[in-house]
Amino acid sequence: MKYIDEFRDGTLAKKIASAIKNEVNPNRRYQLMEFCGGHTHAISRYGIPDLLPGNVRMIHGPGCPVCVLPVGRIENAIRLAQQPGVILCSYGDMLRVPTDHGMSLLKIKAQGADVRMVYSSTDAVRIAQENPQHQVVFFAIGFETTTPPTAIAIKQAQAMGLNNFTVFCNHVLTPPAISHILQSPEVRQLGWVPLDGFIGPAHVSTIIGSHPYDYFAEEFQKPVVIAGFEPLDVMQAILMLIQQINQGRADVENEFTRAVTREGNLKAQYLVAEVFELRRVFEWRGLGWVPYSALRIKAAFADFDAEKRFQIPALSIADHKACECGAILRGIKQPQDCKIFGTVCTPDNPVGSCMVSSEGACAAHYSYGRFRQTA
Amino acid sequence: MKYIDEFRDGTLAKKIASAIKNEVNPNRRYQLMEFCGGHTHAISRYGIPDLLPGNVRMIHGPGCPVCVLPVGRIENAIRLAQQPGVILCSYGDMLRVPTDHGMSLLKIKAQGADVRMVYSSTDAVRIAQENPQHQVVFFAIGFETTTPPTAIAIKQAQAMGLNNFTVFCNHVLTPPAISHILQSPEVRQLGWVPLDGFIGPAHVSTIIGSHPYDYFAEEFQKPVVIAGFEPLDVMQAILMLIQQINQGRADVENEFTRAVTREGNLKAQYLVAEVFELRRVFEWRGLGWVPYSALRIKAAFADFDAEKRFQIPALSIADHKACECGAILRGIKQPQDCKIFGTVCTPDNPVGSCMVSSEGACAAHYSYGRFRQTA
Amino acid sequence: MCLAIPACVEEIVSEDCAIVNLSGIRREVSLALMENVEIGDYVIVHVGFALQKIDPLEAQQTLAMFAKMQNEDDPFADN
Amino acid sequence: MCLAIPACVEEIVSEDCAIVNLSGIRREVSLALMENVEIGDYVIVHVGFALQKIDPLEAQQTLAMFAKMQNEDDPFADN
Amino acid sequence: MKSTGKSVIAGNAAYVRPIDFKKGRVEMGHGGGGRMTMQLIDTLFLTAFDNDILRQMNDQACFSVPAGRMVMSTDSHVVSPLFFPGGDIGSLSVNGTINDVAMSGARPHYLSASFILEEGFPLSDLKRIVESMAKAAHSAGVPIITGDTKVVEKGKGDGVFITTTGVGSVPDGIHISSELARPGDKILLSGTLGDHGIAILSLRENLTFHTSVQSDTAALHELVASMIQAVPAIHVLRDPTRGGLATALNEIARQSGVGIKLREDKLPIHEQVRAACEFLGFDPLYVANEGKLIAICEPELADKLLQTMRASPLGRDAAIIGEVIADPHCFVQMETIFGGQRVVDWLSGEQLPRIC
Amino acid sequence: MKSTGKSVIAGNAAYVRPIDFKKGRVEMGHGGGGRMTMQLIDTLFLTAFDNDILRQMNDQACFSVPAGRMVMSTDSHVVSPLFFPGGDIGSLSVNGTINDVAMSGARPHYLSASFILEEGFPLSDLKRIVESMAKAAHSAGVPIITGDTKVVEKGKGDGVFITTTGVGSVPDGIHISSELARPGDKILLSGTLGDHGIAILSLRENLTFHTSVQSDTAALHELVASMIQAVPAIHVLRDPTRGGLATALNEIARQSGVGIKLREDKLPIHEQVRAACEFLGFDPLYVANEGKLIAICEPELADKLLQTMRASPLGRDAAIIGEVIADPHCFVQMETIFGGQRVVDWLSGEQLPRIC
Ligand code: SF4
Ligand code: SF4
Ligand SMILES: [Mg+2]
Ligand SMILES: [Mg+2]
Ligand SMILES: [Mg+2]
Ligand SMILES: [Mg+2]
Ligand SMILES: [Mg+2]
Ligand SMILES: [Mg+2]
Ligand SMILES: [Mg+2]
Ligand SMILES: [Mg+2]
Ligand SMILES: [Mg+2]
Ligand SMILES: [Mg+2]
Repeated sequence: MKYIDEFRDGTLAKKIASAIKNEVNPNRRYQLMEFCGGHTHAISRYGIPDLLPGNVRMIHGPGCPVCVLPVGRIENAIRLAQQPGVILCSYGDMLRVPTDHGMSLLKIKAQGADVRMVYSSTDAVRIAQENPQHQVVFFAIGFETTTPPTAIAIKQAQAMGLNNFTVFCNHVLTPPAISHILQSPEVRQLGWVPLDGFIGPAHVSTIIGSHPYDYFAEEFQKPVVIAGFEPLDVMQAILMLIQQINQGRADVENEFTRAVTREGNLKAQYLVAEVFELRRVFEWRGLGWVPYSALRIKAAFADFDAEKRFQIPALSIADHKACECGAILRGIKQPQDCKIFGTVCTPDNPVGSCMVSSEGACAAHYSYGRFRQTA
Repeated sequence: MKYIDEFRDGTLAKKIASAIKNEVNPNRRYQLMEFCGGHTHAISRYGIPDLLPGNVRMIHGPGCPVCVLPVGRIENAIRLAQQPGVILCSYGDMLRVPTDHGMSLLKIKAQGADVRMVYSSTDAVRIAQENPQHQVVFFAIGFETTTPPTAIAIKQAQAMGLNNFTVFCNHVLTPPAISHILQSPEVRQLGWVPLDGFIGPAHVSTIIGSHPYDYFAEEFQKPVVIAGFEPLDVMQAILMLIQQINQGRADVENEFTRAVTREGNLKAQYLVAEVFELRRVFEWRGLGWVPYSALRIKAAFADFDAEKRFQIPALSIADHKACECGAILRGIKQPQDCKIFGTVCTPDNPVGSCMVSSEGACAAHYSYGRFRQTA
Repeated sequence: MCLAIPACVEEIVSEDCAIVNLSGIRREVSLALMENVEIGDYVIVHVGFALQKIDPLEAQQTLAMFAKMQNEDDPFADN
Repeated sequence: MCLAIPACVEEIVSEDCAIVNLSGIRREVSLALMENVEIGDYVIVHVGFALQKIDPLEAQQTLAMFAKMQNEDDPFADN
Repeated sequence: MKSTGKSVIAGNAAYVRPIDFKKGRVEMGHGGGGRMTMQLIDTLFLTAFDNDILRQMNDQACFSVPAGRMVMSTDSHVVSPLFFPGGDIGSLSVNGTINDVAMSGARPHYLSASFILEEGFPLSDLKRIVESMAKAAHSAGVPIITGDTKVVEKGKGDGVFITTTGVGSVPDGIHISSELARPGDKILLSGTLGDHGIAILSLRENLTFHTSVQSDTAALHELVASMIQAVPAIHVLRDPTRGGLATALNEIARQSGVGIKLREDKLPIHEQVRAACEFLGFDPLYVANEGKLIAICEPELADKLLQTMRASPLGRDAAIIGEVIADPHCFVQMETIFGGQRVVDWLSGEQLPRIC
Repeated sequence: MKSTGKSVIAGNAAYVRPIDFKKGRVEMGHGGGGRMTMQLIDTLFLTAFDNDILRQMNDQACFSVPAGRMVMSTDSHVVSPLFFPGGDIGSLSVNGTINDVAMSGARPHYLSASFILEEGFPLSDLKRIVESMAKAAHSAGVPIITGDTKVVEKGKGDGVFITTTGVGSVPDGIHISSELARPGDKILLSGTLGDHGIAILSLRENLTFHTSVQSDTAALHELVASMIQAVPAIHVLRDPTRGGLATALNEIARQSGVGIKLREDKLPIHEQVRAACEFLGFDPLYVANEGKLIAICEPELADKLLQTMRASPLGRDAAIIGEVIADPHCFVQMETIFGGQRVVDWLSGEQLPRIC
């Protein structure tokens, strides 16, 4: 697999690991956050922690759109799907995510709701075409990467004159979430930001480009390295971050130059700007309310907005009391610090956002790294 | 089972059999037609032929509404049921009846058509109520016995204001069919009517009473005995017919006095007259076109007439060339005289009307009496 | 043809509806085609409708007619 | 997050549609978010859409950077 | 092969939330093979069916057998409704296969059970069914030693289908087979006809009638054991299930190349079954039984066999219902209560309720 | 018990119109037990599966066994689509159960097959499936000796479900069970991972991708026979079917109370399977196989076993993929191609295609 296998070479990994080992200052800690679930996945999947010196710690960020979707929005989707005549379409990842009372799209499907897994936003448009007597709602989730395809679907439906297709929009934005973590009261309470640098998103950045990260580097004086999702990319980004930290720099660097430019994909950006606009504030599971962190459908496309057609109520459902996701996402705590980790909260029955998908910090630890704790 | 078991007493049967034996004139033949499938059933089911003298022969008449329904009407029903959105309801008996190309309601149900078996006409009305988005068609068949319940269903649907319920009316009448047999060219060609007497319908007569049979007795000088469907009723009717024949009488007698009066059920008759009117002519499978032998829905109830709503075409599909049903129904031939009896034409794959239900002459012989032929 | 069974009216549920009993099998039937049905009557039931009452006297007479034959006939004659 | 895979454009079906190939697995992808895609290009595919082309030169340079480390580092130092 | 005795999720499976057997429903994941499947097997199937062989938890069960003849029989159970007077699909699936094994004269030893569950099926119903199976297997003394669970999407199943397979061993000297009926043999029936079919039909939509008839579902292997002890030379045993007595006898006639003559007046039938058949236009000869058997033996042994059957509670109403005759056409005939004759033919398609 | 050799409708069944296997469809009557059922069994199942024991046509099959240990295994097959590259539900249902029997070291002797057909299912497809089963059973030398056919109403099934049950006997001295893995043992895999699962997925609606990967469905009993001949002391055999290698190893770890350490670089995986998994967000460790086996034995015997496996066409790509370790938590771990470690956990629910 070209452009994949070369970036998974175990021999090269050991070389970069040596370089990291040579580079680290044994007298300090390096707390590096990978924002994206994709990076978390690579780190867990390839056992990267075992290749890092003990004083380099990876903090798993909130970059999994399924994990951060607030329970109230899932509850909304469930109620939508339970309306007679509604076909609710969503990506496979969403189907299993439970609400606070253990419901999920998969469970209501088992009870008879018409919930369909799609692989692409345009599959949902096709389903609407094929089922003119049903209301087809596309439960759209995802970061900047996944938003342009939703825009395309809405424009397709408009072009076709479909009056039975709407989108329940839950697209969220990466940069405001990173800002929010850095500015959070918890972090401020500690008096220091426990994060020394960021690995920036890979595929999000193919769309938005590298320039939006300049702000963090400047404002918070934290280095950012945009990196691909292959494990060598991650290793290299870690090395580059440690180098910046050691040199006292706080620049935005791009390891993923093979796919990320400074400007990103302008065609996609225009499309998104045409169809969507910023929400003033949006709730993130684990982070709470984050200003200007999500998109909604513009008035010009209101006919395709499920929130308008179905008058979806705002539901805010509090996280579980014991859940430590907020602190974990900010690098203050680790999964095993949570009282219910691995007992009440497991991948089969996730309680908090970090356990929802295998890219969440708690789930990754449970599914891939748990043996380290017991060993 | 009161009023049932007493009329199935084997000991009494032997007594009546003796009486018949004593009564018959050994020098002549007695060819008696039971018009009704109910009588045919009793005769076959209880092995009555074994209790009769050799010169008393029972001719099985066309009195099974399923058997006599022309193939074109079944084809109509099949096409109706295959229309999207249509639910076709019918009695269990109808489901298996094949068309000339081997289709049946059961087979198209297997292919996905929504065909429902009902036990009562009012079940079809309930199904229409429960499925407002579907057109529910009740495929109504039957003689005078089954017609009043259809009238009730139409009046119920009218009272409820149902606009998705219609009846595909195929109700037929007994007396014109009997006349037709007696007047048929085949019979006239022979120069003699090969029928010496009739056993008159049991349950048809509970509705229409005994008086409609007076005509035959007078016009054709053939005795008629209205008899119940239990085997002792049949035995007794046979005895009564033989007595009339021997005495040269041609009266209408009533063996089924416990349920049949001269007038019949007037309430039911009024209902039928309110909802239905005579068709000028109607096709009977095995008999051909029989004048004034069937009912259609009156204009006042046109909203409930499937023939109107769905513009059902008249289809006349010829019987199989080899089929001898016409001659069998007139007493001229016997099932085993048909070249394809028991080989091409069997109860599993009926070709002619007499093989369609177990009450048909050929099916009764195949299913109940065949051993006599091979023994 | 016209499968119909005599059953005993056990309960009148409404003007047009009764419960009949046949040897322990109980079913709802419509009385829409009948008049003056009472509990204890036997009615002939077809496709869920009562068609006609059974006249117990007539039934008895018919059975008596069958029984009469026993006397007219030599029971050993046909064996 | 944002599962996306580089695959080679094998066939351009229409303005907005291409067939890509990843080690023998062939799929249709939408080109609606792309411009100037040509056969032989590698594109990053996400939910059935091509998001961005892979720059082969940049890829080569990144790999070269990894390889360089080999030289800087004593391969036996970390064992 | 010793059992480890483990029957709860141990080791690396860690904590999982207990299955909600009150309100929970079958999900696709219960058939996915992962932790959910394991949990369902552990907490439901293993717990209910518990025995040493099952606890091996391999994909196959291992047991010791003596040399000799074994039999194997399988049946899929698709009954609707799943719960009915006198039983449910669970007890039916156990008894049905035990009986098919026993009809060779074999002593049934073990059962396998394979479940096809429809997504959305209430776990409470599943639990009830599994416990009913466990009870039936336990009271029959025939353990369920291996099994399988699959889940199909909603709308692609019907709640639950259960396929059971049984193995058993035939005692030395016993040769029972449907091809061994010989002219002159007597035909015995262990009890009343049609109870199961009528109990099921009484619950069908549109046909609702009230009856106190219960399904006769029962395991007949003990009855069979007593019968072959008394009369080892039984020629044929067969349980007249789907298609009823008529079908079973036609099969026997065909296989043995003989005719059969029944006596209608000897047929044991519940009054309510007869009445229900009158209402529906059914012939009780074709209605299903689930706890009855047909036995065929030489005439000299028939009375002894009858007495043995009657001595058992499951053969209380046993009767000699007819005899085997020579007939190249292999007709099953019946002498009616009138003394007339009729054919009792193969069923055409399914029996459907008739109005005429 | 000798066979009468009859395989066409004889005797009183008389003439029936031949079944239309071109355009015909399954009807309820095919499951009614009457003449239609008999005709379907005669002209399709008996003809395709033809063997002496089946031809007994009793509700059970009788065969002779030597004294010893027998195994029994059952599986319901509900695969969708029914036909896929490399096989179909028919061959799958035969091979799958043969394999489960063989995983005890047993030689499979006989199969039963029970069909649940959906009303309206094309008889041409049924015929194709049955003939595929017959071919698979014949080439494996494991006859189908008894069966059952049920028909469910349209919308209450999914074309056809097939439950097969197999019996076999374990050679003396062979003791293979999933609880016998011991620390230090080597873990062998007979070939590439995930071929079956990916072949199936490639046909699923919405996921359509083109691949030349075929299902690996195959009967492994001959491979097993050669393996136990070479290394009678094999500890564990298991076929990693539903839930894939990860699930099978977790089960073994749990049952044996041990840990397992895999070497990612040793895992044989087809390039296209890897690529399809990348597209779908799947982990090939959890993808189903239908013609692969895991073997576990003492380290000293591993090379001999590997050579034996590689000598067989079905073990051509065999590899030693890891070893058993002591671990009270029964973790399955993997050393990645990076040299890092990860847990290979139980699957949560089903694997679903991911976008993130
Ligand atoms: S273990 Fe669960 S509840 Fe605890 S912090 Fe992690 S996700 Fe939140
Ligand atoms: S056997 Fe068939 S074709 Fe011949 S007369 Fe009878 S019904 Fe007609
Ligand atoms: Mg069986
Ligand atoms: Mg059975
Ligand atoms: Mg299994
Ligand atoms: Mg269903
Ligand atoms: Mg049986
Ligand atoms: Mg199995
Ligand atoms: Mg298996
Ligand atoms: Mg069976
Ligand atoms: Mg279906
Ligand atoms: Mg297995």
